[in-house]
Amino acid sequence: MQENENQPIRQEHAGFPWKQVIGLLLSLALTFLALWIAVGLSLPVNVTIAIIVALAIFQAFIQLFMFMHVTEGTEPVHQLISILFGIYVAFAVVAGTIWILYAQMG
Amino acid sequence: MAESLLSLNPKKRKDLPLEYSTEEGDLKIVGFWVFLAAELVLFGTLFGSYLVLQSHTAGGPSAHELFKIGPVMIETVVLLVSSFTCGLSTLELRRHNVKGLIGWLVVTVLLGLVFIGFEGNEFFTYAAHEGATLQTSAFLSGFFILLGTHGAHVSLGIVWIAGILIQLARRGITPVTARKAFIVGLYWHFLDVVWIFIFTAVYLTGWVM
Amino acid sequence: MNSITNFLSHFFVTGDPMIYGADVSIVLVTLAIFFVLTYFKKWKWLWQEWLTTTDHKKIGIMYIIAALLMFFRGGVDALMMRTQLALPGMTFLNSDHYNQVFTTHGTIMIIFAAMPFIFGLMNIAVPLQIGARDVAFPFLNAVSFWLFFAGAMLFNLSFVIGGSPDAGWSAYAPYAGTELNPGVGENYYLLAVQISGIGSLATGINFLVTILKMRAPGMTLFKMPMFSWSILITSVIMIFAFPAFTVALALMTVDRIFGGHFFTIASGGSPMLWANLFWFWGHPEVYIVLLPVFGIFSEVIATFAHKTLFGYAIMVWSMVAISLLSFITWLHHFFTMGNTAPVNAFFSISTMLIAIPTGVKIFNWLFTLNKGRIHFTTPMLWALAFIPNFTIGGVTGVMLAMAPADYQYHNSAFLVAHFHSTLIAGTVFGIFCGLHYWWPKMFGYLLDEKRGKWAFWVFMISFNICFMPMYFLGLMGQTRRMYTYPAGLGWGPVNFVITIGAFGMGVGFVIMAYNIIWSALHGKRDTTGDPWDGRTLEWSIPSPAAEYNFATIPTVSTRDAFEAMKEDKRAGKEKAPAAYKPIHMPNNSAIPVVMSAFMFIAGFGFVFWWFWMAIPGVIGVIGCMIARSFVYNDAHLIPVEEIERTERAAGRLS
Amino acid sequence: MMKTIRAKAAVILLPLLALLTGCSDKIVVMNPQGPVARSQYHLIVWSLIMMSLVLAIVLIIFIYVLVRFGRRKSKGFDPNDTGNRKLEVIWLIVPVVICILLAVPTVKTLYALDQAPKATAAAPSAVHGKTLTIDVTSVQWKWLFRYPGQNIETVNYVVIPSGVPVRFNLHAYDAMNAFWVPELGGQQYTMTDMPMKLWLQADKPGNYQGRSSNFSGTGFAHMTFTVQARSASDFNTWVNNVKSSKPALTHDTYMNLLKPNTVKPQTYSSYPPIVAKDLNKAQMNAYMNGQPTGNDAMHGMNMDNSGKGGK
Ligand code: HEA
Ligand code: HEA
Ligand code: CUA
Ligand SMILES: [Cu+2]
Repeated sequence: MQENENQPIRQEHAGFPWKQVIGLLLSLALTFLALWIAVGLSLPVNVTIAIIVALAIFQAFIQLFMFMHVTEGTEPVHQLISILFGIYVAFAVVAGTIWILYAQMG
Repeated sequence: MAESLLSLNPKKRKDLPLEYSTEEGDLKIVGFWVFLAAELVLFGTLFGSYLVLQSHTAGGPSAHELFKIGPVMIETVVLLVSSFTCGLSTLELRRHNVKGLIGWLVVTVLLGLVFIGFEGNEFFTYAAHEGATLQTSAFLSGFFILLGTHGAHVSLGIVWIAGILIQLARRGITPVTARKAFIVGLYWHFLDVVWIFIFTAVYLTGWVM
Repeated sequence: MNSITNFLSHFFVTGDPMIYGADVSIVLVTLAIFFVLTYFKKWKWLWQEWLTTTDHKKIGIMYIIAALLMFFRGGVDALMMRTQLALPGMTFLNSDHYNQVFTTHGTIMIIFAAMPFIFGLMNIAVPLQIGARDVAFPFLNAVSFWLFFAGAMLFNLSFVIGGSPDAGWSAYAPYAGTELNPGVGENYYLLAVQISGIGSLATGINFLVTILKMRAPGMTLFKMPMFSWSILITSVIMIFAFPAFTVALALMTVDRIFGGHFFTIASGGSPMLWANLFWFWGHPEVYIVLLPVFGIFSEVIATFAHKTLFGYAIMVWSMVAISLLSFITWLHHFFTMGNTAPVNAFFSISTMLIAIPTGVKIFNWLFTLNKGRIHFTTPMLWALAFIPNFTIGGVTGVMLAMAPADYQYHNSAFLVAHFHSTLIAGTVFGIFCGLHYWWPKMFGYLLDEKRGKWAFWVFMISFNICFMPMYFLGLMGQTRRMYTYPAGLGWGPVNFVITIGAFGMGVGFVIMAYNIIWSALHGKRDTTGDPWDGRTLEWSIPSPAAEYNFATIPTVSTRDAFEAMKEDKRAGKEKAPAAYKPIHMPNNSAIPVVMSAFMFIAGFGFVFWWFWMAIPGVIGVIGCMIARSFVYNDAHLIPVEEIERTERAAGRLS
Repeated sequence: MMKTIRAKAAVILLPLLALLTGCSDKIVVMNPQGPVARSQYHLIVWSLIMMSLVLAIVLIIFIYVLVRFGRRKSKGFDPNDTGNRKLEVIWLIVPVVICILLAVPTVKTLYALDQAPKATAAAPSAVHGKTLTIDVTSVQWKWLFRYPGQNIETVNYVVIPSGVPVRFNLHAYDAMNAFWVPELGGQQYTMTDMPMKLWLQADKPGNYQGRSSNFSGTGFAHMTFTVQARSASDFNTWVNNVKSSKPALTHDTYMNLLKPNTVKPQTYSSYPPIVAKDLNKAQMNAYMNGQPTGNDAMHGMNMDNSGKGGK
C-alpha cells in the first residue's frame, strides 16, 4: 500500500498556528473562569454547578473542533454520529444514575 | 497496482492529508474515533459512579477537606498546554516536517510526565499524610479509580507516543507513521477533554459543596 | 505437607462426585485431543490454518464451534436445575451447588453461547453480504475471538478449580462482595466476563467500521442486506453498552481484589449502584443478542417467501429506534428498589415504547409472507416459529414493564418464563435458523432437511411445554433461584411438566447434533454456491468461499443484489466479468493467541489474588501490543494465477 | 402444520381465560386479599386483555398467510409487493394507542401505591384512619419484625390487624432481599444502606404466605414467613398476650439471630435498644468494636427514617 506515498498533500497549514493558540488561550481562560466562579464567587450551589458544567462542555467542544479535526476524513459523518451517540449514552448513564440514586423514597 | 483489501472508492482521499491516503489509514482513523466514542461512555460511567458516591465519606476525609487548589491548577495547566503542543505536532505532521513533529511530540511527552508526576504526588500525599486511600471510603474509591483510570490512560499515552517516536525517527513520515502520529494525537486531546470534566466534576464541585 | 494438602483441597473443588467426573473427563478429553493431533501430525495444520488465522470465515467457524460447546454446557446446567426442581423437596443438588449452576447457566448461555454464536454468524455472513474481502481490522478480529476464548476457558475452569460463582448472572452486591462471598467464584465471574467483554467491544468497532466503509461499490446503506443492517445497529449498541459493563466489572473487581468500597455494605458503598450499572449494560445486552437474529429472520423469510422484504426502510428505522430506546429503559429491572413514582413512571413508559418498533418488525415479516410463495425449509421453520413464540415473550415483557404489576412478577418464575421466551424463541431459534441457512456457505454441503425438521419440531414443542407453564408458576408465587420448594403449594405438578419440556429440548438438541454429524458424512454437496435461491451477495460465490471471497468485487445497483444479477442473467444482460487483479490479504499472526494466553494467565492470577502471576500476564499483554505496533509487513499478495486456479477448481472459470 | 398452530393457540389462550376468573386460589397473584394486591390485580387483568388482543391479531395474520400462501400452488404470488405506507402507519398507530391505554393506568396506580391504601369501607370505625408501622429487617436467612409502637418483636411471622393499612419499613442487615406477600401486594427490596417502605393491607383475617424473592445465598429458599391478619380486637389481644407471656429479646439472643442460618418462628415481648438502631452488618461490626457506627445520619445518601429520602 505504499503506492500512495507521493500523493499531493494540502499545505493549508502554513503560517502561524492561530487555531491552536486561540484554542489554548480559550481553554485556559475558561478553566480559570470556572475556578473563579466556583471558589471566588459564592453563588448558590446549583447555579454554580450549572455554570461550571456548561463551561466544561463548551471547552470540550473547543478541543473537539480546534484540535481534533472531527470534521475531517473521507466521510466525517461517521465519526460525528459516533461521537453524538457516545454523548447521548454518556449523558444517559450520568444523568440517569444520579437521578435514580438520589431520588429515592425512604 | 494491486487491488486492495477493500473496495471503497479511493478518489475522495486524494485531497486529504497523508494519514488518510491509504485505505488502512482511513479505516483506522474512523475506528479510533468510534473507540473514543466508546471511551466517552466508559468515563461517563465512572463519573456517574463518582458523583453518587461523592458524599459517601464514611467518616473519612471529604472532597472539601482533601483537595488543594495549587497542585490541581498546575496539573490542569500542564495538561492543557500539552494538548496544545500535541496540536502543534499534528500541524507539523501536516507540513511534512519530521523534526517539528518529533520535537513537539517530545515536549508533549515531557509535559505528560510532569502531569503524571504531580498526580502521583497528589495521590501519595493523600495516602501518606491524610491516610486517604482507595480503601477508606466509597468516595475515595470513586476518586482514586476515576482519576487513576485517567492517569493510566495518560501513562499509556506516554508509552505509546514513545513507541511512535522511535518509528518516526527510523522511518520518517510515511502514510503509516503519519496515521499513527495523528491517532495518538486524537487520543491525547481526548484525555484532555476528560480532564476538563474531572476538573469540573471532581475538584470544582468538591470545593463548592 | 499439611499446608500443601490444605491448599490443594481448596484449589481443586472437592467432595462432589459430579465434579470428580468433570475432572476426569476434562483430563481424558485433553489427552485424547493431544493424542489425535499428534498421531495424525495435525499440530502444524491446526496452528497455521486455524489458531493463527485472520480469515473472518475461519474465525466465524471457530466462534460457532466454541459457542455450540458452551450451549451444551449451559444446557447440561439447565437440565441439572430442572431435575432438582422436578419434584418438591428433591435432593439431587444441594443449595450451594444449585446456586452455582444457575449462575453459570445464565452467564454461559448469554455471554459464552448466545453472543459468540452471533459473532460467528456475523463473521461468516457480513463481509460476504456486503461484497468485502475481509473485515476492516482482521488482526483485531482474531484478538476478539481469542479474548472471548480465554474468557470462556477461565470461566469454565471455575467448575473444577477453586469453585464457581454463585450470585446469579447479575451478581448483585452486596451478596457478591467479599464480606458475604469470600471464595474465588465471583472473581472468576468478574475476570472471565471482563476479558471476553473487551473482545466484544472490539468486535463491535470492527464490524461497525467494516459495514460503514467496506461495502461493494454501489451498495449504499439503504441497499444493504437486512442482516448487515442488523449487525450495524448491534455493533453500535455493543460499542456503547460494553464500556459501562467494563467499568462495573472493574469497580467490583477493585472491591473484591483491592479492598475498594463501591458496592460494599461498609464504608459508604452503594450496593444499588451495582444494580444500576449492571443493567445499564444488561438491558442493551438483550438487544445485542436479539437484533442480529432479527436480521437473520429478515433474510430467511424473504428468501423462502421468494419476495423482497416488506417495508425495508421502516425495518431499518425501527432498529435505529430500538438502539436509541435500549439505553433509557434499564431501570425496569429494579422497579422494586425503592424508586419514587416519577422515576418508575418514566422507565415504565420508555420500556413500553420498545414494543412499537418491535411490533413494526413483526408485522412487516408477516406481510413479507403475505403474497409470497412460502417454502417450508428447516431454516424457514425456525423463522416462522419465532413469530408467535417471540410475540408471547414480547407481550409478557410489556406486562413486566408496567411497574405496579411488576411488583408482583419481579424475580418470579413469570420473569424466568418471559426471558426464556425471548431468548430461546428469539435468539436460539434465530441462531439455529442462521446455522442451517449459512451452513452450506461455511462447509460446502447442506444439513439434512428431514433430520433438521425433526430437531425443529421436537425442540419447538418442548420449548412450549417447558416455558408456557412457567408463567403460571410465577403467578402461583414461585420465585427464581430457589433450589427447592415444599409440597402443598401446587407447584409440584407444574414443575414436573416443565422438566419434561426441558428434557425434550435436550432431545431436540441431540437430534440437531446428530444431524450435523450425519450430514458431514452424507450431506448433499452444494455445487452451485446458491442452494436456497438466495437474494444477497454471499450466494453469488462458491461454497465454501475462497480465502479472498470475491475474485472480482461486484458492483451493486439495487437491494437484493444477487437476485438482480440472476434476473439480468435470465434476461441475457449479464455483464462480462472484470479481469482479475492480484489481491492483498492480511497475514496470519500468532500475536492474538499468545496475547490471549497472557490474558488468561493475568486473569487466573487475579482470581486467586496471586499478583506474582497476574502482573507478568499483564506485562505480556502489553508486550504483545507493542510487538504488534512494530509489525509493518502484515499483508500478502495473492497473484492472478492463484486466483485463476482457485476459481477454476470451484467451476467459476472454464 | 396448521393443526399444531391452532392447537397451540387454544392451549395458550384457554388458561388465560381461566385465569381471568381467578378460579384457583393457588394462583396467589390472581387471588388478591387486600387493596394493594387488588389494584395490581386489576392492572394485570387489563394488561392480559390487551396482550391477548395483540397476540390474537398476530396469530390471525400469521395463520392466514401460512394457510393462504404456504400451499404448493397458491395463487396471488406477488414479488413486487414490497411495502404499503397505509398499512405501515396502521401498525405504528395501533401499538401507540395500546401503549397509551396501558401507560395511563400504570402511572395512576404507581402514584396511588405511594400512599397508604384507603381503609376498607367495611372496616369497623374503631380502626378508621389508623395505620400501623412495622420495621422489617432481613437477615441471612430470616425475617425480623419489630413493632415500634408496641415494643415487641417477632421472627419469621408477623401479625397485623385486618382492615388497617400497615406501613412496613424494610431494611437489610446483610444481603439484599425482597419482601413479597403476593396475596396482599407486590414486593419491595430490603437494602443495607437505606430504609424502604411498603404499604400493605389485608381485607379480612387470614394467613398469607410471604417469602423473600431476591436471592441471598444458601438458605434463601427457606426464607419464608407468614402474615397473620387478625381482626382489630384479636390483634390487641395478641399484643397483650405477647407482652405478658413471651420472653424479652436479649442482646445475646439478638446477636445470635444475626448469624447466617435459618430459624423457627419466634416471639419476644420487648427488644434491646440496639435493635432499634437498624444497624447493618458493617455498622454492627464497628459498634461491637467500639467504633462509631455512623448510623445516626445514614451514611452515604443522607436518608432519614421519616420517609423523605434524598437531600
Ligand atoms: C432477547 C432477550 C430479551 C428481549 C428481546 C426482551 C424484550 C423485552 N423485555 Fe425483557 N428480559 C430479558 C430478556 C429480553 N427481554 C431478560 C434476560 C430479563 C431478566 C434478566 C434477569 O433478571 O436475570 C428480562 C427482564 C425484563 C424486565 C424486568 C422484569 C423484572 O425483573 O421484574 C422487563 C420489565 O419491563 C422486561 C421487559 C421487556 C420488554 C418490554 C421487551 C420488549 O422489547 C418486547 C417487545 C416485543 C413485543 C411487545 C412483541 C411484538 C410487538 C407487537 C406484536 C406489537 C404490538 C404490541 C404492543 C403494543 C404491546 N424484560
Ligand atoms: C440464551 C440464554 C438462555 C438459554 C438458551 C437458556 C436455556 C434454558 N434455560 Fe435458562 N436462563 C438464562 C438464559 C438462558 N437459558 C438466564 C440468563 C437465566 C438466569 C440465571 C440467573 O438466575 O442468574 C436462566 C435461568 C434459568 C432457570 C431458572 C433457575 C432459577 O432461577 O432457579 C431455569 C429453570 O428452569 C432455566 C432453564 C432453562 C432450560 C430448560 C433451557 C433449555 O433451553 C436448554 C436446552 C438445551 C439443552 C438441554 C442442550 C443440552 C443437551 C444435552 C445436555 C444433551 C443430553 C440431554 C438429553 C438426551 C435429554 N434457566
Ligand atoms: Cu439505596 Cu439510597
Ligand atoms: Cu431489560
